[in-house]
This record gives sequence, C-alpha cells and structure tokens, in this order.
Amino acid sequence: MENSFILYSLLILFLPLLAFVIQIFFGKRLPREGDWVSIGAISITLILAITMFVKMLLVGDPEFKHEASIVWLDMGAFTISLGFLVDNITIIMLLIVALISTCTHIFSTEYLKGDIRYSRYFGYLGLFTFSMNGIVLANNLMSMYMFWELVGVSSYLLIGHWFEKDSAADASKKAFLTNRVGDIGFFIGIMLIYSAVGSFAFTDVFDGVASGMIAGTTLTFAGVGLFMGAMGKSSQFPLHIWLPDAMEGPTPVSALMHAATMVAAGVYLTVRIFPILTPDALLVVAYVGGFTALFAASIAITQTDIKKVLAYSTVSQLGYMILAVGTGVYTAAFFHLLTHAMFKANLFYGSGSVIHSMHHALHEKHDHETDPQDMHNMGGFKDKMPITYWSMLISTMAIAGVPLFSGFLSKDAILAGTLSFAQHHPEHLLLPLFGFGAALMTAFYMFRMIFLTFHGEPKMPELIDDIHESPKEMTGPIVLLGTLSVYIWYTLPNNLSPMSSYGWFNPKLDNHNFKGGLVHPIDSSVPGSISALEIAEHAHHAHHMAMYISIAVAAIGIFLSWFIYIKKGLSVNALAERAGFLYRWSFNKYYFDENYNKYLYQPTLRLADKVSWLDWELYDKYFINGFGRLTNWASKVTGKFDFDVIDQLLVDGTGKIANLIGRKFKGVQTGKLQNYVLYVAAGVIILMVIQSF
Amino acid sequence: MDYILSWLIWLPVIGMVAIAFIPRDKEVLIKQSAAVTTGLQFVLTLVLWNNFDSKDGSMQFKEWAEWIPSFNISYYLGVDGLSLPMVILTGMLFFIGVFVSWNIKKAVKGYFALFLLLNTGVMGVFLSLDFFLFYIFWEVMLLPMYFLIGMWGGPQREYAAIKFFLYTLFGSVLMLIGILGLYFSCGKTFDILELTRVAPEALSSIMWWGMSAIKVIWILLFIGFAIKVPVFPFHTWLPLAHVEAPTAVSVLLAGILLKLGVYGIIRVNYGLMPDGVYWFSYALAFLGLINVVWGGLCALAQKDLKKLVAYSSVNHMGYSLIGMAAVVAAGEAHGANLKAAQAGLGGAVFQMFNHGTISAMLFILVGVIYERAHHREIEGFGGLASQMPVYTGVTAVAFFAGLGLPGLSGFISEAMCFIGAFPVYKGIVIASTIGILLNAAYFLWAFQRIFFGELNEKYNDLPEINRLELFTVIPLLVVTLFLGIYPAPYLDIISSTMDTIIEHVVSMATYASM
Amino acid sequence: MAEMLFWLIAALTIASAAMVVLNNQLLYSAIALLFTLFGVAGLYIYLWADFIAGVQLLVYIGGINVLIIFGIMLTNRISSIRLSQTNVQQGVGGVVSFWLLILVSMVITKTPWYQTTSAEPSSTVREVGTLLMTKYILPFEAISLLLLGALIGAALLSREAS
Amino acid sequence: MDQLNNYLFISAILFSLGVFGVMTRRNGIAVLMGVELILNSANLNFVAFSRFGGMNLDGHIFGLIVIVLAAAEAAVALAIVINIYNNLNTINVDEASTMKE
Repeated sequence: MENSFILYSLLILFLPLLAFVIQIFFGKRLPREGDWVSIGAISITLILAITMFVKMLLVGDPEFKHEASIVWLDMGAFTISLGFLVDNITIIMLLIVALISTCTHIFSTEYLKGDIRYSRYFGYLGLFTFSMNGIVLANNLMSMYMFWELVGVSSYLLIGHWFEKDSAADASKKAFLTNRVGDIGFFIGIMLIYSAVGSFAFTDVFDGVASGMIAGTTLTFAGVGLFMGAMGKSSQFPLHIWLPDAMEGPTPVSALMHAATMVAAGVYLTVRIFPILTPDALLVVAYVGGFTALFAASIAITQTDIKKVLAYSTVSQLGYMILAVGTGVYTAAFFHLLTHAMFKANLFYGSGSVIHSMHHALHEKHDHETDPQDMHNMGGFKDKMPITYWSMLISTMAIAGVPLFSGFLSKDAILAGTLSFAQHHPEHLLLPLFGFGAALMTAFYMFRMIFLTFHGEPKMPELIDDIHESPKEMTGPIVLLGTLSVYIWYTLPNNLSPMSSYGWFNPKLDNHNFKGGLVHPIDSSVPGSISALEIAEHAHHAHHMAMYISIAVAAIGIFLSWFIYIKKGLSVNALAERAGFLYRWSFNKYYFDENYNKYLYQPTLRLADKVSWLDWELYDKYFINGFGRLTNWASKVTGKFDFDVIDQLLVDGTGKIANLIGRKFKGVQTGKLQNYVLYVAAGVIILMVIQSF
Repeated sequence: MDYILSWLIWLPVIGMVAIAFIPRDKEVLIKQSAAVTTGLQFVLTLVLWNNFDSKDGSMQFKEWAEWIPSFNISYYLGVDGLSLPMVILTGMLFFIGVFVSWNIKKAVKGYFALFLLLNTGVMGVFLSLDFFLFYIFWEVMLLPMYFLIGMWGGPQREYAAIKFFLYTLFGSVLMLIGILGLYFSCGKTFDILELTRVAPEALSSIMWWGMSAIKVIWILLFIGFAIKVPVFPFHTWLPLAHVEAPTAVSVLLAGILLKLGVYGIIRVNYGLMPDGVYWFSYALAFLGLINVVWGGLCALAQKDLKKLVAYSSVNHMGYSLIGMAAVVAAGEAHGANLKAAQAGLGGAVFQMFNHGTISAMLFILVGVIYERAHHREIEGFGGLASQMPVYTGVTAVAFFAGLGLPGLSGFISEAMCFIGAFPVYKGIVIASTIGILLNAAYFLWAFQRIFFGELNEKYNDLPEINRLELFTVIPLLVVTLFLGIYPAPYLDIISSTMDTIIEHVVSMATYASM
Repeated sequence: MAEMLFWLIAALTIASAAMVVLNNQLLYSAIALLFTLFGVAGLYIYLWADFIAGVQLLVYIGGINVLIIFGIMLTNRISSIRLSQTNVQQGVGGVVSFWLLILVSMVITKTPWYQTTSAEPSSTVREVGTLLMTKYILPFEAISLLLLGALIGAALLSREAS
Repeated sequence: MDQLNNYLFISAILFSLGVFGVMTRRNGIAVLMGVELILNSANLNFVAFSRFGGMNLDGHIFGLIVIVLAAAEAAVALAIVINIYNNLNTINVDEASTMKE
C-alpha cells in the first residue's frame, strides 16, 4: 500500500517532465507536433491521481500519511534530503493539478491550434505540471523552495509565450521578479528555521518548534518570511501586481496556473506550515489576506478586460484563503482552494472560449484593432454560445456564494472562521468586514461580467453573426468543470444538505471531536498557541450567522449588478462620475504599477547606473588609474633625474673623458697587426727590465 | 599513476614545443595539436579523478624532488579534494577553449603556444605544494595572459592588458613579500604542508611594527589573492580585461583564473593562519556582501553584454566569499556548528566550480553572438528568439543557471553559502539575499532586451548557432544540469577535504590575542 | 752519438725556424716549418715524450702544416703571382726580438730550476691515456667541444657567401 | 742533452723567432706560422719541465691540449684568412684594417 502511493507519486511527478523533455527535443518533428505525448502523459497522471484518491477514500483516515526520502546532498554533518510527503492534502492537491492540467492540455489543442510554438507550449505545460507536483509532494522546505522557483520559471516561460509582444515579455519578467521578492523572504525563513532546527523536513521542523528550539520573535520572523514566499506566489498585496499582467499569457495557461494551481501554491504553503505560525505571524497573514481580498475586489469592479476582471477576482479569492489561514481555519482555506480551482479554472476556460470566438469573428472581419478581450465589445452572446454561457453562469454563482454551488460552502466556512475570530478578538473586527465586503463586491463584479458579456444588446452587432460556440475540445473541459462547481461533489458522502459544508473536505465537529472528512486540522506546534480544535469549534458556532450574512451580501451584490446592467436603473457613467476619484483609482488599479515604477524600479535602475558610474568612471578612472598616473609621474621625475644627472653628467662625462684620451692616443692604433705585436713584445721587455732592477 | 601530476603540468609544454616546430602556415595542424594536447590532459584529469580516494582528506599523489636545496626549495606536487575539482575544470575548460578559439585568424601559432603555456601555469598553481613553486607558476600565468589579451583582444586591448598585468603584478608582489615573511619566520621552508603544521604556532608569537605577524601576512596574501578573485575594491581590472579579451581567454579568465584567488585564500590563508580566519571572517563576509550588491547593481546598469557577464562574476564570487567566511561557525565561539561550516565552505568551493562552468558558458555564448552581429550592445538586439531558437534556448539555460535556478548547479552552491553563513552573519546574509533578486533582474532584463520583442530588421538573416559552438557549450550545460540535479559526485570529492580544512582551522587556531 | 744527434736536431730546428720567419717565398717557409716541427718532435723523443712526439708528427705535420700549405695555395693565384711576400719593420722587430731572447736567456740562466732525476719510462701512452680519462676528463671533453666548435665555425666562415 | 737549460735555450730561440715572424710578416699565413713556432716553443718547455721535474705527466697533457688547440686555431685562422681573401682579395693583415676608425 505504502509503496504504491510513493510509486504513483513518483510517476505523477516525472511523467510530465518526460513529456517536457520529449517536446523540447523532438516535439516539432512528431506528428501533430507531439501534443498527444503531453496529453498522454498528463492523462496517465490523472488516472494515477484518481486511483490514489480512491485508495485514500478507501483508507478513509484523516491522519493518513506516508513519507519517503533520499539523501540528496551529503557533506557529512550537513545533509539535505529530498522526499515525498503523501497525505490527504497532498493527494487532493495532486488530483486538482492533474485534473486542471489535463483539461488545460485538451483545451489548448484547440485554443492554440496553428501557433508557431505549439510543441514548446505543451512542453512548458509539462514542466509546469512537474514543478507544481513537486511543490505538492515536497516533504521539506528545501525541495519545496526548489520546485517553487521552477514553477516560477515555467510561469515565466508561459506568460512570455508570445514574446514578440513587448507587453508579454514585460509581464513574464515582472512575474518572475516579483516572485523573487517573495522568495527572498521564503529563503530567509528557511535559513532561520534551519539554523535553529538543523533540518528542512516538515516533521523535524514541527518537532523542533514544539520542543522550543525556535520560538518567539525568531519564529514569528521565520513564519512571516515563509509567508512572503506565499505572498509572492499567491499574489498578495503588495506583491499582487504581477498576476493581472500575467494574463498576457495564453488563456488556458491563465486557467491552469494563474487561477487554479500555481497561485494556490502560496495558500498550500501556508496550510503546510500552519503549525509553526505564531499568533503574531498569523495576524500578519490574516491582515494581508483580508486586505488583499477587499482591495483586489475593488479593482475588479471597474475593469473592462474580461481576463483582468478574472485576474483581480483570483487575487481577491486568494486573499480569502490567506485570510482563512490567518484566522486559523486553514481547513476552510484548503477547501476554498479546491472549489476555487474548479470554478475559477472554468471561468477562465469560459472567457477563453469567448475570446477565441471573438478573435475568430474579428478575424473574419479583418479587424485587428479591436480588443477581443474588452467586455465593451461583447454582449448578447448568450444564445450564440449556450454551453459556455450556462457553464460560466454556474461557476459565477459558485464564486458569488449562491447556495447549491460549491463556492458557497467554502466561502461560508471561511467567513464563519473570520467571524468567530472577531468574536474572540473584537479588536480585529476588520477581518470579517474585509471578508464580507469582498463577498459583496465579488457577487457584483462577477455578475457584471456575465451581464456585460452574455446579456443585453450586442455592442458590436456586426460581429454577432460570426460568434459561434467553441469546438468540443474546448467545451468539454468547460462542461466538466461547470459540473464540478455544484455543491453536491463536496458534501458527499456524508450529507446532502446544500447549506452545510460538512463533507469530504470539511470535517464535522461533534462533541469536541472531528468526524468524517478527509482533512482534519492539526494543532499548532507553537507552544502556547490556541489549538486548531478550539478555532474549529468557534467557527462551528459562528457557522449559521456567517451563512445568513453571506447569503444576504451575495444577494445584494447580484441585485445591484442586475439593477445597473440589466435593468439599467442607474447609469454606469453617472455612477462613475459620482464616484469620482474612487472610480479612477479603482480603474487604474490604484496606480500601483505607476508608483512602483516611479518609486521603486526607476530609482533602482538609477542607483545601478550611479553605482556603475561610480565604479567605472570614478573609482576606476581616477582612483585605480590614479595609481598609474602617480607612478607615471614619479617615473618621469626619476627619469629626468636619471637622464640629466646620472646619465648626462656622470656616465656620459666618463665617456667624454675617455673619448678625449682616446682621441689623443689615436695614432697608436695603426690597424696593423704587426705594430700591435711589437708593442706587446716591447711592453714585455720593459716589464722584464723593470722587474730585473 | 606515478608522476601523473607532473604529466598534467608539463603536457601542455610538450604540446607547446610541438607547436613551435610546426610551420606557421599549417594552422589546422596547430589547432589539432593543441586540441590533442588539451584533450589528453583532460582525459588525464579524469583518470586522476577515477584513482582519487575521496575518503581521504589529505594530499594524494604526492611527488617530491629536490630543486634548490640551499633555500630549501623543492618540486613538490599533490592533489586533494580542494584542488581536484579545479584540476578537472581546468582540463575541461582548456580543452573547450581550444575549440572556442578555433576561428582565431591572427598569428595562430603564437596564440596556441601561449594558450598552452597558460595551461601549464594554471595547472601548476593548483598542484604545487611548495610555496616557491606556487609563486613561479602564479607568475607563469601572468605573461601568456598579458599577450593573449594584448595581442588578440578588442580595440582597447593594450590598455586592458597593461592594466591587468600591473594590477595582478601588484598583487603578486605583495604575495611574494608575504611568502618571504612566512619563509623567514617559520623555519625557512617553502613546503606548504610543513608550513600548515608549523605556521599557526610560529607566527602567533611574532610581532612586526606592533602588529601580529599573522595579521600582516594575512593582509599581504589576502590582497594578492583578492585581486584575482576579484574582491571589491580590487575588481576593476576584471570588466575591462573580460571585455577586451578574446572569447576563449574570457572563458578561461572567468572560468579558472578567478578561482585561483579563492583557492589561494582557502589553501594558504586558511591553512597557514587559522587565527587570521577568525580575525578576518567578518570582513570577509562583508566584502562578500559588497561584491554581491555592487556587482549586481553594476551588472544591472551595463549596456555591453560582455561587461554584464563580467560584473556577474563579481557578483557570483561574492557568494563564495560569504560561504567561505562561514568556516568559523565550527569554532567554539559559534557553538561548534559543524553543519554550517560544512555548508558554507562546501558551498564556496562548489560555487567556485559552478561559476567556472556557468560563466564559461555565458562568455562562449556572448562570443557566439558577437561573432555574428559584431557588437554586444544589449539594446542593439531584439527578438532574436524567433530567429535563433536553439541559441535562445541554450542562453536561457545559461542565464537561468546564472540567476541561481534550482535544478541547475548554481542554485545549490549559492544556497549552501547562504545557509552556512547564516548562523554567524545573520545581518550580512539577509542583506545579501537581495543578490538573488538582482541576479534575476539583470539576467532577465538582458534576456528580454536581446531575445524578446519584435525581431530587429537588421538581424533577420543571422545564422543559428553552429555545431562547433554547440559542441563547446553543451558539455558545460550538461555538467551544470547534472550537478544541479545530482550534486553528490562533486560533494563526494570535496567533503573529506572540507572536513580536514575545517578541523584544521578550528583546532589550530590559538585564539591568541593578536 | 746520441749527444751529437741531439745537437744536430737542435741546429736543424733553429735553422729551419729561422727560414720560416725570414724567407720571402711563402711556400718555402711552409716547408721549413715542416722541418722545425720534425725537429721539435725529435726533441720530444729526447725528453722521453714518445706519445707527444707521435701526436706532433700526426697533428702538426700531418694536419696543421698541410692545412697551412692548403691555405697558401688557396689564397694565391699560382699562375699569376709569385708566392712571395714582403716583410715590414724588420729592423725594430729584430731588435725587440733579440732583446727578448737576451732577457729570456738571462731568466733561464739565473733561475734555480727545480730538478729531480727519474728513471726513463718504457712508454707514456698508458699513463697519458689514464690521466686523460680520469683527472683530465673535463678538459678533455672541453677541448673536444672546442674542436667541434672550431670545425663548425671554420666551415661556416669559409663557405661561399650566398 | 740531459740538461734542462739546453732545451730552454732552444725553446727561447724558437720563441724569439716566432715573435719576430709575427712582428714582421705581412702575410696572414706567415703570421700564423710564427704563432705555430711560439706554440711549439711553449710546448717544448712543458715537456722539458715534465722530463726534469720527476716525469710528471701533467706537462704532457698540457702539451697535448696545446697541440689540439693549435689545430683548432689553425683551422679557424685559415678560415678567417680565406674569408678575408675572398672579401678583400688580399691576405696581408696590415691591409685588412677597415675596423680602424
């Protein structure tokens, strides 16, 4: 049993990588550019993931857990082991990744038909799936960090798929760099933990925290550091700027990575490390998440690009999950991650379907100016694209929190958590307000999107005849995921009530014990922190109240949307006029990009220029070369002395004297050998004569 | 296996002599001889690796012969886990370097003769265990380098060559003084192993000008080595020399010659002056931080691709310095944290090797594009990704290796340096993690400007990277990838030696107040 | 008998030496030199130096003298010019040489030379050979190198300028 | 005949004649012959001192080396003379004075 889980995990991890390698090296030469290789590989992982899921259900043990690891790097005392941690959360995540990835692969065959880098695109999808599975399976911080970065790279490559567009190239770079900012925190967190605990493995870290090897402020900082990684990946304020830009990538990619899986990795990380987060760290998490939820939703209200709306909605929903972790109900966060993956991926597929259709229609009209993603060019597509419409409507209701749909359950769980948290800590009343406010706005802008796109009169009537439903490869995943946005899948097999989130993914609290469900909260490892059980109990009590409020705000939001966009009871423009700077701020995303550019990027670049100038023009040219000049000057001085005094006066003087003498005695030098010999002999005689006296 | 080290050192000289006898117009034959010589040497390094006992942290394959007995100078060679990877890297890069310089047009004979002489010098430095011999080889490297830059370089080659020469000579002089200081204060011997045993004790009792001899000699030798590394503020020769040097020489300069500095510090400064390590470690880590940040910022500002890569070397060697400083973690003062010391020192040594392969790759790739476009202005390209997909792919991997992507070797060594140094230098390490971001920023920005966007009209007939060039890059790529996925073979080689060094530094330090 | 022969040889040597330096006919000088060398060889025999005498005959007479005659032949056009030459400064030269002789003779007669008697050896070849291979091996090698150098040098100097 | 001085006188006469020859002859080859006389006189002295100094064979070795040296000298000198002749068409040493100022 154990072996099969690890074996399956290995296969699930490496099959997409294999597909990646094949695609990169041989993709172009294979028939159909090899998309069947990728689809085949990913389908196998899906089957394996389903098998694992079923096996897990058969075991039915919330404490179910397998670990396997190998020593990867061994220096003697310093070792790094890489390994798998397979538990229920892992398996569910694997299933999500495999499912959405498979859908994306199939969807892409049609969406990217004829693209010049078709095979490479599929290769990158494989790389992404590999890395994402790596994050999910990691049993230690180090391998998580490594896959974390690899996910960043695959994101970089896929966002930059159409790199001829400057905006796409910019967006890919921005995504990577923004993520790196978060990763710095992640790495510092890892170092803090490692230097205290001496291991990267989660189990060791939890034990270490429980035994007080790392505690207090250090632990808080470590937790916040790790959370920074999550902020980057899950696009939390203030690192949220990259996700909307990432919509430059192909829409299926947005569905897979920037809605369902990759961005959820941050949430997954915080869920994994929940036991080591101190109350202070959790507060930071909660406030960041809550604020992001509200803040992103307020931007989504005014966006006109259909994908931008969805992007900000994703940021907002991720904020929700982070908020849930921060308030302690991390099972709810995970539950929302699951439901959100389904309906948000579906919404992206739907928007992809619409954009695809728009694109074709515009192409027919030879119109390359009009933006196919702008909702102001759509409208009235309901009858033209019924499958897309109905499926998207279901997902929209799910995200808006309408009962009978999956989002209602998970959102309710989160809101209940925040509410109970506020009941116990009244000073943090802001948190549920964030939550409910965001819920209201979500309902509003999502239905605004539906109404603008599918209802009303076509804004470009000349196009409407060319708008068609997308082919089966695209509608298939849409229908599937639309189906999965209905509540019933998530409450099986334990209850059928659409009002109770108790089910597979959310345990029932019965007499201070968790019953059923696959994911049970683990108590915090931090000594003295409140236990997960207590939090869950509180949330349980707040459940009903949260449910009523959330139904109410959803209803208000939908009504407002209907009133403004269908009934036209209020003029949009007048409203925008009235809102004044609020509207402008929201529409311009609070000028974040502009301000970052002005106060962060440009100063950094200027600093770099200054430093480089300092280094090259000043330090090198004047200081270093100054030594050269100094030496040069000194050598000139000594050279002058050398020539004038030593050479000219002393040396040449000697020479001149010798010359003078030489000229005087020149006559002796006859050049005749005989004379010389004579001189020699005479000299000898003279010497002998002198000697003899 | 007898005399294998001597073979390694003198084989290039044999090749050089052979080349001297080939008529200068038989260029292909000259190139082939150089390739055969370096290839043979590379194979020998692999044989050496195969016969190396990685469990043994001491010197192996020792060769000793009397040379100048009156000054106690001998011909003494040996290899351990610190030098073996560098020896292999040297063999590999010189072999590749021959193919990188395959298209040299000017004075082929002289070029390859000098190239092989340089090879001897480098190999000699890594293998000599006699300080005098070490110094001789150190100087032997200098001369061919001067001519290689000065004659085959770019437009400013003479200025660059002179600057390189004087800069390094300055360091060598200081080093010579340091060596002589050691010689006269430690029982008149040049034997490094003997000095390693004797010097820590002998030096600690000597004072010069009111300063401990350890400090004086440490500083002298450190500056000598720091210029090679290069450590800020001794780094400005590097961008110039790199930019002006021909591609193969840049490759060797970045790939091997910079490593000599780090190698020297670990072999000599660490071995001979453990007390100095404690005294200087904070400064070392701090210099590493400056290298990381300064090099990163300078790289970000560069307009010339080769200069960017050159500054990235400054940046990357900073990680090595930070990691090296971590060795003190194993001392009592820092809680005998052997894990950190191993991670740090191992990371530093690993980083040496990785930077060797990665920067070599980067310089080769810059050379490829320069040969085609005849300029290196980053802004001057654009959209090459669609024109040269293979080149783009290879460059992408090289750049990602440079920015420390997991799965490629650079990441592991950087991470090890950080993790090792963290317990001792928390502030410095946290500050230098900004380097992770800067790395990514300058590499990705350059990548975007060169490869992304619309294709620059000028370059729509730029030829794809050819087989010869691929042949030079692919082995490095494979090594980078392999060590990134599975670093164990490398760490096996070094780990016993690292333990020996750490043990030595910790146990030999007298902790005398200096 | 031996006494008389000795003086005869001495006289021959000195007379022919005088011919060498005084005769205007170059070729005659060379022939006279031949006799001088013979005479010296004979004196060597009286000095019990049989090996040296042999070498004198072989090298001087067989080698050097022949070489000199070759030189004379090569540097004079036999057909056109008489093989003669003129002398210079014979007067002052003669005086100086004479005084030199007088002074040297004075030195010879005045100096109390160290002398011992010893038995006549049967042959010196073995001893000289042994000495050459043992005590004087280095000079021996050096002189052979010198010879080689002279050989190459002579060949180089006298080759046709190309 | 077994008087040292006899030999020395013979040697001295040979030497004087040799010096005279070197001083007075113009022809290069003739000068060379004078030099040979000088060398022979020296050799005679060596061997004579050897004979009357206890039959120490060192003198013989000296003589031997001088002979070899003479051979080398003669070879080189003649080569030079021939060279001079080729260049200047004379072998009179006082005419070969182009080195003179």
